[in-house]
Amino acid sequence: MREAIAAHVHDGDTVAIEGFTHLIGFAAAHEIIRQGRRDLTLCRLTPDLVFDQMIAAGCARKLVFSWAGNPGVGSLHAFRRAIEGRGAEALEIEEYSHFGMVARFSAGAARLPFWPLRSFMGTDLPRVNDRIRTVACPYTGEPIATVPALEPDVAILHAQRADAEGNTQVWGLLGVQKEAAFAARRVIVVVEELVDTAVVRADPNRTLIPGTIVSAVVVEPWGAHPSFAQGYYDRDNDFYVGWEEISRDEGALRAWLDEYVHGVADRAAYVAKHPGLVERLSARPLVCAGVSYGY
Amino acid sequence: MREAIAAHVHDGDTVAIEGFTHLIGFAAAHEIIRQGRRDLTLCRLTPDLVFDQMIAAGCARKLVFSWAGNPGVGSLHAFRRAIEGRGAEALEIEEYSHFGMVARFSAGAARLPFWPLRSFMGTDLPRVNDRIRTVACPYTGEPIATVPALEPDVAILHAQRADAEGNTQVWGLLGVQKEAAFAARRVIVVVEELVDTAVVRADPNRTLIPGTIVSAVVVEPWGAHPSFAQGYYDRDNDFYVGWEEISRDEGALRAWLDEYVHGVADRAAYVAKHPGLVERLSARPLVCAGVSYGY
Amino acid sequence: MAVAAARELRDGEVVFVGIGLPNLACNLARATHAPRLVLVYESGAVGAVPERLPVSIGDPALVAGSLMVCGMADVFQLFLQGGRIDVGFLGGAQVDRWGNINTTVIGPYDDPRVRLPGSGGATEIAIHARRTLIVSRLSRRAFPERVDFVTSPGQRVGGTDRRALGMPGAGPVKVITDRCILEAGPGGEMRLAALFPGADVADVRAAVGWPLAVREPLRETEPPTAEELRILREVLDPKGLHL
Amino acid sequence: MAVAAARELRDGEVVFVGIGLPNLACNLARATHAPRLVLVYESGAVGAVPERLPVSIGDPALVAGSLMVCGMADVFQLFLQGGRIDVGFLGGAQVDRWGNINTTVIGPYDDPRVRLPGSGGATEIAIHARRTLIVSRLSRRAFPERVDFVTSPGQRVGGTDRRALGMPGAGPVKVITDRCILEAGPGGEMRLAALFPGADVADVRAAVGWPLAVREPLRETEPPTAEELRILREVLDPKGLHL
Repeated sequence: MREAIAAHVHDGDTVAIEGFTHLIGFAAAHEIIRQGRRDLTLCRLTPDLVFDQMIAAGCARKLVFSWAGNPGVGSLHAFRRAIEGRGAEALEIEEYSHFGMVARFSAGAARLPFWPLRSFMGTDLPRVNDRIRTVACPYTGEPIATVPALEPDVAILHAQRADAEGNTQVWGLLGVQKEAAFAARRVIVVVEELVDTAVVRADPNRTLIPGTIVSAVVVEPWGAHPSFAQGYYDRDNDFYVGWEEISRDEGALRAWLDEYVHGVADRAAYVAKHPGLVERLSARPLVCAGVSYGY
Repeated sequence: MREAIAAHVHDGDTVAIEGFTHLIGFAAAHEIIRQGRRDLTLCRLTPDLVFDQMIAAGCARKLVFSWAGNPGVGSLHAFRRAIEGRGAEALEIEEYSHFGMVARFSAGAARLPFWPLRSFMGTDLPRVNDRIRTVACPYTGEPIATVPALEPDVAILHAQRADAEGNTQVWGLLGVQKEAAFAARRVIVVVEELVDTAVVRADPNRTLIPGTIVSAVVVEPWGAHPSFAQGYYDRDNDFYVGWEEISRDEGALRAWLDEYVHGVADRAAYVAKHPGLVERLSARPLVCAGVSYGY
Repeated sequence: MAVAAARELRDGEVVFVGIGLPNLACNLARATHAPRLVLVYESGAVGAVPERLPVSIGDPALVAGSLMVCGMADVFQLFLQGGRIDVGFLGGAQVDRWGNINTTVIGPYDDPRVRLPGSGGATEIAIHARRTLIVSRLSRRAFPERVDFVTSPGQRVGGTDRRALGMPGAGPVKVITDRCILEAGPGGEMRLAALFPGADVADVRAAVGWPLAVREPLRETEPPTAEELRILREVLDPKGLHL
Repeated sequence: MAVAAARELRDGEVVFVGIGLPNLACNLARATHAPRLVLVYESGAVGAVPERLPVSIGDPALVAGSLMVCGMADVFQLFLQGGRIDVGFLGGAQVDRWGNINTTVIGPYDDPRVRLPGSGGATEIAIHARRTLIVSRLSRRAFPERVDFVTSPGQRVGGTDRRALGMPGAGPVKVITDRCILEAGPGGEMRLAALFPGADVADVRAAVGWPLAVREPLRETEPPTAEELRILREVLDPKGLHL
């Protein structure tokens, strides 16, 4: 992980760490914090705790997003402090709806300069974000909303498994992982498990990201905690709930970063600092039947 | 099948029968021929033998397509006779590239009036098809090609398996089956196997088409012959090769339709008329491992 | 509120579900009069039958045993924009006279008094679902005459009807609160349609930032049945997270 | 031709493959100097390692054991338009002076003498692949000064350079025939770059519909090695379908 982040994430980069509630790349984010990256433009539909931590750590210059809350719990307080101008250094924001962000990644992945969608009419979003525009349909003449392509310098995606070439398989919630990967100039895939290429080839319909577009593969079990990895471990809801109190207080948040991010060398050490984590969250097996690719 | 076609396919309808080389809905096409539907606008990327047969049977008024050949063999002669004006009743055509057709289905599925793509510049296709147009990108100003949405009255899709509600699972080549299904007003799913909903729920990432958009489910083993169904049976290459000679001659083609389409009551009878078919083409099992959905 | 919301759902409908109370309402409806309700979550789980009350819209329990899991591009392009969603649930910090919702900021956007999470999927749910139901506790602060920021458009925005603005869905037909149900009148204005047992018109009027019209006849809602309460308290939300 | 085409491929490249000779060339390259070649088929199979010579681009043998199978929207939007394809193979009934290809009609479009299959994926391969290789047997009929219909644009169309028309890929860099190899010159015109053993300039000129320029020095290609021929004849195409 250390090498992958050092090689592919630079100060000032536009960085997408995707994974919608599922497979959020916390391990990679923590390594970025440890390496002291600055002036990043952070892109995610849901900044979630992962970007709240990076904002608190001072990595972010700008945030591109569509829903900035603590899912099922409440606020992202580091984010709010930065926006509500209470002491924290100001944070530039560029805001869309979820569909708007999905469309931005879709355009980037398809190397189109824009993506059309029926949205935003009647809302105040175009008023505060002039990158939301419209085109006239060449057939009906009606105005259709557009968003510009998002092409991150680097996309970091967590997944269940990949082979050494980066052929990556994901199941359960897929979010916009595929679109973010194809939209980015460089792709870091972080996996729970490294598997032989034969495992990938045995079920090619499960492959979400081809190795041909992957820059680095990092094996990092529990790398998505406190989010979840279907088939590997459950969401750590206690952690999300607990974040409310930690993040409310700048000092407590700094102390948390010192202990759990700066204070550990890597993910293994982070897991070791959470006694009972593995026992508490490890998934019980629920294996589906395979299908036949025979002919 | 008889009831599904009678209920959902009417004279004058726009009909998409999709499945790219894989899972082509021949059984449904033959039932449409038997029921004598007329003036259909037939939509497929690759008309293939399935539309060559429907054209020869007089079902088609218009063809919307992107590659009209006998894959790996040569020409579609009923199609060519209709276009080259050799005796056959004339056929109206609307022609795109594969990407253009994929984009038309994508727009229809997303209920957008158009879809943007970087294509057609420098080609003669826009000259002969005025539905291929351009829009100016609202960010860069550059012209981007567009195609209009395709929203068939009915889409007919062959698949490996579905439950009684029409929750449909497909693996192997996916073509544009999902886009065609969501683009259509009515959807007929024809499957090799009807399975319990529990089978679908055990591996939800395999579901390509949700039952909520399906109008009818038909169980028709071998319904895609002479194309193939991954995990069930192989492509009948001898049939594709043999079609060259049958289709070259109008009389031979009519005789073939009389014997193998009009001359049989249903798919079971069709299969029975091909001795050794099952032995020759049945797939050897090649089952992949399952994945865990546990948490 | 959960009971009133559940009763708005018809069997067989496809519902776009958020977490919390809407989730509770949908599962109550499934357990009572609408067993064939299909729940679609913006995370991509379709036809989920969660074993436990999901804490987030992205909960592994929503995935295991669902009918389909698809990417979010499909959720928004094929299901929502594609017109495949019958009912959408919405909530928010502010709901105004025309059913416009604000989940973005209190105060000016560039210098907000309170920064809220933002749209998420709400903007497109409000625009594309065939009809939407707004669920929100009644209070003067939550029901201003005009929202500070329109995140999710209602029946009229800036004096223009939603159809004239090109929105496919019918928009918010009802607002379900903890004391009453408002519904969109002919002109799109939210008016009082039904009172919960024990609530009265004056209190409701006092909690709303516009001169609230009252539909005649004004209904009184049926109180929750013992069965509805049992399912809510014993099965769906034993911890009382949302009740 | 298969040998000459195979030699144009570099190890590790991502190749968009058609059926027939290109497929043969790619598998020959994989068996010799380019084991890490990644084959992408328009049917959606990525990284296929077919056990048998596929008869169609949609052959179950291309799916089983491939690295990834995706829908065609991904093939065209993410791989081709996304700029993820290094080399594309093209062929056609007519190839002209500028590498424009016709696979649509011979004669007028509305009343064709011969109706050909049409574009398929060729138009976008020609526009988006980083470079393309055209494979076609040499004959006066197949190499006119100007194609009857531009299905797949080459280096110049109607006098305008492909870059000026907004095409991302470099277009056809070489045309591999059964007697020689043409390559795109500085102005984009196809000129003679190499002769196969035994072929001569006069014959080639006679088979081409424009005054064919000759690159100096004119190369002579290395004849196929015994190993290349063995792999083609014994392993890849024992039935001689494409040789």
